[in-house]
Amino acid sequence: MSTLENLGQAIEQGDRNEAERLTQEAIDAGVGPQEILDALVAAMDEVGRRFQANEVFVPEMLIASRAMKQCMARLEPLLVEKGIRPAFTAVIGTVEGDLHDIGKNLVAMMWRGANFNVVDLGTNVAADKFVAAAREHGARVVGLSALLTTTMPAMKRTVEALKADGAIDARVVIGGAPVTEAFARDIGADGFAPDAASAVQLVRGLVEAA
Amino acid sequence: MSTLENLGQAIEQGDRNEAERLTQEAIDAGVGPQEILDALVAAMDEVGRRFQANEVFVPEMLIASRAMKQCMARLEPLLVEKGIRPAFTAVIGTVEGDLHDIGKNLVAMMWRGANFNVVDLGTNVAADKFVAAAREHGARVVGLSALLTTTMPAMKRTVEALKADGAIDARVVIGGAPVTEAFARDIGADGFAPDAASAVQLVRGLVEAA
Amino acid sequence: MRFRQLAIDSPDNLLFGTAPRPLTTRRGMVIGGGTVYPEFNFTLPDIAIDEGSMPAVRRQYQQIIDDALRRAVELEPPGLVVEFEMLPPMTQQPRWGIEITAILAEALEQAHARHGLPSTLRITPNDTREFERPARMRHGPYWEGMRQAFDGAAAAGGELLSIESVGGKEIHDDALMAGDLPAAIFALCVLGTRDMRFLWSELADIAQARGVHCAGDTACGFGNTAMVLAEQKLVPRLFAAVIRAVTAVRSLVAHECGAVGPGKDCGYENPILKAITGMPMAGEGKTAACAHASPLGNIAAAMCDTWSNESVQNVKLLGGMAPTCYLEQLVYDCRLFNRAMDHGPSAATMLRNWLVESDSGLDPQAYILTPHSVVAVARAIVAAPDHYRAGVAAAATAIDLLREGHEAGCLRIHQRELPWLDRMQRSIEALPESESAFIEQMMGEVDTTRFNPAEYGL
Amino acid sequence: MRFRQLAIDSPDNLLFGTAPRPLTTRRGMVIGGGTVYPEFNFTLPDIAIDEGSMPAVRRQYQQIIDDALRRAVELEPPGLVVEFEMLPPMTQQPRWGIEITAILAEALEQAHARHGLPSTLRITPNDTREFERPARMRHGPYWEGMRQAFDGAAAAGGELLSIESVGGKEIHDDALMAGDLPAAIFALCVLGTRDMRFLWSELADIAQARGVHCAGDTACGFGNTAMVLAEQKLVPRLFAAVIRAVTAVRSLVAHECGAVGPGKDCGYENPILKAITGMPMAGEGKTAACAHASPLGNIAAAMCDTWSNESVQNVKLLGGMAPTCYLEQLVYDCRLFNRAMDHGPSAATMLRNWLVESDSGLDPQAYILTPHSVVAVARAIVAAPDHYRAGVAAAATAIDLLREGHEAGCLRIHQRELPWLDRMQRSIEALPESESAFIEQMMGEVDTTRFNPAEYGL
Ligand code: B12
Ligand code: B12
Ligand code: SF4
Ligand code: SF4
Ligand SMILES: [Zn+2]
Ligand SMILES: [Zn+2]
Ligand SMILES: [Zn+2]
Repeated sequence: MSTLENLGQAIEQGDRNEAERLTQEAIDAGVGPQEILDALVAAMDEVGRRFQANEVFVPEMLIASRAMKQCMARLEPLLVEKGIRPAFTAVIGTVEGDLHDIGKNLVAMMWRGANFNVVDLGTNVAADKFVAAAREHGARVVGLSALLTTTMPAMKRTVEALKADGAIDARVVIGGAPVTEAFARDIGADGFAPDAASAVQLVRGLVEAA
Repeated sequence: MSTLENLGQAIEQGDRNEAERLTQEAIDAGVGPQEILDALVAAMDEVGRRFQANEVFVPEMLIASRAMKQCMARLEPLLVEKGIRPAFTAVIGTVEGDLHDIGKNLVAMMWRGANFNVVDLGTNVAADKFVAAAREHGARVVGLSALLTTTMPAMKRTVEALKADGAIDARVVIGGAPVTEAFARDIGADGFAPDAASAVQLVRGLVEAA
Repeated sequence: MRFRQLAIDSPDNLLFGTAPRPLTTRRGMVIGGGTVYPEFNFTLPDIAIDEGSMPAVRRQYQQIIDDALRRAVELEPPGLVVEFEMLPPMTQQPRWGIEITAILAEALEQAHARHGLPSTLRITPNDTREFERPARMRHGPYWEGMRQAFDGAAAAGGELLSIESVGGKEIHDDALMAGDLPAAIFALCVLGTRDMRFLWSELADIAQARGVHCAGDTACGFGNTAMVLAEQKLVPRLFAAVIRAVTAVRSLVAHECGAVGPGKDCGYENPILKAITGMPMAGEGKTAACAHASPLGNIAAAMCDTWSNESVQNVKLLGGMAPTCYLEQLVYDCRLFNRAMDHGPSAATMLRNWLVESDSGLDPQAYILTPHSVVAVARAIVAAPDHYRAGVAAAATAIDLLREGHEAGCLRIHQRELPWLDRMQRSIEALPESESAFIEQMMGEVDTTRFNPAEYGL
Repeated sequence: MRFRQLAIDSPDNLLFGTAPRPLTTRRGMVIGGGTVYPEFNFTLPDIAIDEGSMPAVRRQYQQIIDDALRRAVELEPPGLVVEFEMLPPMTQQPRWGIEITAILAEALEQAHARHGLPSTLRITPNDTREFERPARMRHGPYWEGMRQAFDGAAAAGGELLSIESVGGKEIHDDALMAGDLPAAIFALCVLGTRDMRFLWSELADIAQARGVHCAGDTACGFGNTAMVLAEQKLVPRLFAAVIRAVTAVRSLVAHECGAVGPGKDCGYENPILKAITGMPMAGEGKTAACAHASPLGNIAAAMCDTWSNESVQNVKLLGGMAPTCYLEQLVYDCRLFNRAMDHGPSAATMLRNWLVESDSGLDPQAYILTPHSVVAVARAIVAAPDHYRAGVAAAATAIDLLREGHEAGCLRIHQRELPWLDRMQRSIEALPESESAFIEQMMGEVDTTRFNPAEYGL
């Protein structure tokens, strides 16, 4: 097995020290940073697949993503050097009045695993904060989470505010237990995903289509 | 007790032969037809009140309304002679695709008891039939009934068709188990009533306000 | 009258999950063989059904069944009956009804293949014949559509054929509003039974040709209409209770023509049919509150073999889509019934008794469904020489039972309703002996513009 | 640790509707006195809550309660518990919550005066303190709003005070995602218990001043979050089961501070509290499927004293508004429990056993709620010297019970989960004896930016 294959396996198993070691080994062997990055993302995709197939639990996914984070710390300087940057930036948060964040955190974790640059605004985020962050970071994607039927209107307000701002060119995707595909259409969002794993596919699809 | 009081009581008890006799007695005694009519309507209002208060069942209400019908047959020629006509005409029917009519029939019965001239189009009535009937009879009120969620859109179409026709000046009221106040507002209907007894009050209110 | 004696002649032997003539389905479920199965029902939310909306309609059904089966696999019921009750346009355009049947059948097939979940699909096309008034009951485009819907849906994976047929209803609706028991008997036991015989003979042919089962009908448009009206305080509960007893005569005809059960969920007369035929029956009660209130929430479970939620729209509740929420409730209800059965018949009978006692003293309609009442009404029916007299006998027996129950202090009757016992009794005591005399009399009383006697073979 | 021995020390005596220390309400309901009461819950459909929408919000609640009480009067439950679980803006603007409390209280009063329907109102303001992060737990505008909401709602007719408090959750959420049992024990039994002591002492003062009862809390944000995550297959069911046992230590503190029950519906740890305190408890299971799926549909009823539907939006189903449909289901469920009780304790115990057996073998979370497990965990808790060690003991006992159950073939555990038994056991065996050492250790491991130790009296 090649170093990159071993690296992928270490990520999948959440063995962060081994993963870090292998990352360094690959760097030292002169493997290009983009190639290493691809291996990491592929491994996280595999973890995501297993997760979606109910083969692993969140705790396992969490340690895989922590392992990836540790590798990325090693890789980052080289990526910067080569001018390789994350494909794009995604801003995410739970809308105003709503404190539920477990689902949102999972989505953020999966997005990071897919190597999107994720800016997490936390919970109870007002529409203007989303707008400001989307502008500031030049976000290509904004993700809104809501778990309360009573905060779904805040979701609508936020989508409207984002769409009304000419300086923002982002796809707005939404999710959370009470949210449906139909609601997403109704409020003018660009997409909806029922769970964190499909949230990755959703965003990849939208950004590629754009 | 006066003849009219007795007449009212006969109606309330659904004693149609006695009611008819008393109607004739009042006519013979020179009581004005409007006055007799008022007594009949007041009695039916009382029946409606008892019905709403769950003091009588539909079968009892039915025989009261049959008794009133029998009296009206006697009274009609005199009313025509004096140029006294029902306050206004109401067209009612169940919308296209829907065959439920028990509720609609009850509403029609109560409206007749309130001395509206009721044109009952039956069930499965297409929008254009409602429009044609409303025009033909110069209806001031059109009542739509729907019991299926799948025929509620037909209700919307019918309201739109009625409102779009400049020759029609009718209040459109709707009802049926799946219909709500909010739905009525949404589709531009003028009123909603949850049951037959309140359908009378609703229409009286709307027509007086007009 | 094909059934001349009772298959279950003691109230003690009337029990949920247990029928002397159980039905085995393709995937090996044995309905009435010692297990109560959940029977899952669902319908569309507000959405028109036409050519343009059909893609959305298909997505709705796909989503309903996928979501529910995902949860069913987790909850592991011993088996699942899924009912697809069509909506009228799907019978009028049979290919729509057939397409959706195929979607559901395919999903059930997958769940069985992948997860071993046994299931069967009941298909219930609509009785659309009443779209024409007076209706043509035995020919014309509506009837043709119904035939095609049954045939095509049976070919597409429907295993149990059912319908909520409405022959006689055009007269029965008025009878209900007028509180007229003889007219109701005419509608149910003269018109209704004749239409049932025609209809279910046709369905038996289709079932045979397609290798599927005729399951059964329901007097929904009659008995449940009466129940809903009673619940809304529009007609007396006593009247609705007597109507319920009479409806059994009409629903029975399906089984006289070859239906093998389970009779349809909303047929609250099903326990009477079970006593007569020994076939398994569906039931619905508290867990069908999504579809209608009833005074029969627990007692309806006492003798059922499948347990249904009748119908719920595909709307989102906090816990998930409403159909899936209701599926979960059904599964837990059935777990309880089946648990008690695991402890043997006397344990199960204790649970049955509590279910019965829960409701029977509070409402005449519930009282008519106690095992004791059920067997009494069933016995009166099988002892009668023809459907007409079976109807009168069922009514008379019901009136007697209600009177006795009230006098014994086992049944509470509202003061305002009490006079109806005598009123109903008088109205049937005055009826003639022979059916032909009865028909002649009723043809002079009911509104004969509403139906075409020839369409009923009269 | 106020409770040093069990009020119910035999599994045989843990039974629905029956508590050694029942609670009598103003209108004479005796909760835990031999009757299971329906506990009715509801919430708004999609609608924002602000000054502009408040008239519509009020109409919604008025409509919900009027419609449900109309049906309740018809169904005649022996009594009705109504829970008003506020939505956060109603606690932040306490006058809104208080206004709606008054609407509900008035409707209950009318139903009692006119129709003799006994009822009591549970009010559940929100724990809004977490709107600030790190939260100020003991002062500041959020805490002030909560105090006012409790006080005002108690004055406006709320008789039972409850809350789903969240102290410690900021750490517990991460612990759940990481499957970290020691961190969960720290969140529940160090932070959580300290916050509970503060909070419930304050509520006890309010209750005393207003002449109402402290009813109880729930570890909803902990145990039910774990359950929902397990149901979504995000964390192992075994882990959620052990968390459930530990949550009892935290929820118990309400009763240490004077709460007299019924503990709140969604506290699935309630049977453990009932065994310890002898106080009546609420429960929710299958008939709360509208709010969330669970593996506890029947077993949750086995020991409850009120039976709840947790929460359902005011949307229209075919049978009527969803809250009223669910009320009907609750009433019928309770009729069954109460019927069995009418036949004496051994009959009731049979029903209890079927409810338990229905679920206990299929899921570790259910297994932890068998009467046998409940008493074992309860005993471990009261034997411990402090909350920290009670938490460890509850976890250790739960792990033992699960292992034994699995080995005895009474409990099915998914292959993929089995390693978690050892993993969890190892993680707690390594823990220090004393609370102070534990605190020191954990402060080095958890994310201490998330909370302010002083706010927990640390
Ligand atoms: C855990 C929980 C809590 C915890 C929150 C902990 C936390 N840190 O988040 C606590 C206890 C604090 C809590 C509080 C409250 N809650 Co809460 N809560 C829940 C519960 C049980 C689970 C939510 C959850 O975490 N699920 C697990 C995650 C993984 O799933 P998820 O959130 O759906 O996310 C997934 C997808 O939806 C999607 N997704 C999510 N976000 C996004 C975003 C994007 C962009 C995309 C693409 C996808 C996506 O991907 C995720 C991963 O697969 C739900 C019940 C339920 N079944 O949902 C109730 C629930 C949401 N809560 C409810 C209520 C009422 C409340 C309270 C108001 C209670 C109260 N009266 O105090 C408060 C409100 C606090 C506030 N202002 O927000 C109700 C909502 C009712 C309503 N009318 O809307 C629910 C539905 C419970 C119920 N059945 O009644 N709650
Ligand atoms: C009786 C009944 C029938 C009878 C109809 C008899 C008849 N002649 O009307 C029969 C058996 C034929 C029938 C057939 C069907 N039905 Co149907 N039926 C009912 C039932 C049980 C009662 C309706 C009723 O008569 N109520 C009594 C009357 C007095 O109440 P009401 O109609 O609500 O009317 C009152 C008020 O609403 C108001 N009102 C009514 N109209 C109007 C109009 C105006 C202007 C105003 C102001 C007020 C007003 O005042 C009335 C008096 O107080 C309901 C269940 C229910 N709870 O509503 C299902 C119900 C409506 N039927 C239903 C279904 C599905 C059907 C069928 C499609 C079944 C099938 N699969 O074949 C067919 C459809 C036929 C068709 N194309 O229409 C579903 C609808 C589901 C959905 N998705 O929408 C329901 C809700 C049953 C259920 N729970 O699933 N049905
Ligand atoms: S009332 Fe219920 S069961 Fe009866 S036809 Fe109508 S839908 Fe079907
Ligand atoms: S999950 Fe249920 S019970 Fe728990 S806080 Fe949330 S709403 Fe309340
Ligand atoms: Zn039906
Ligand atoms: Zn059905
Ligand atoms: Zn709760």
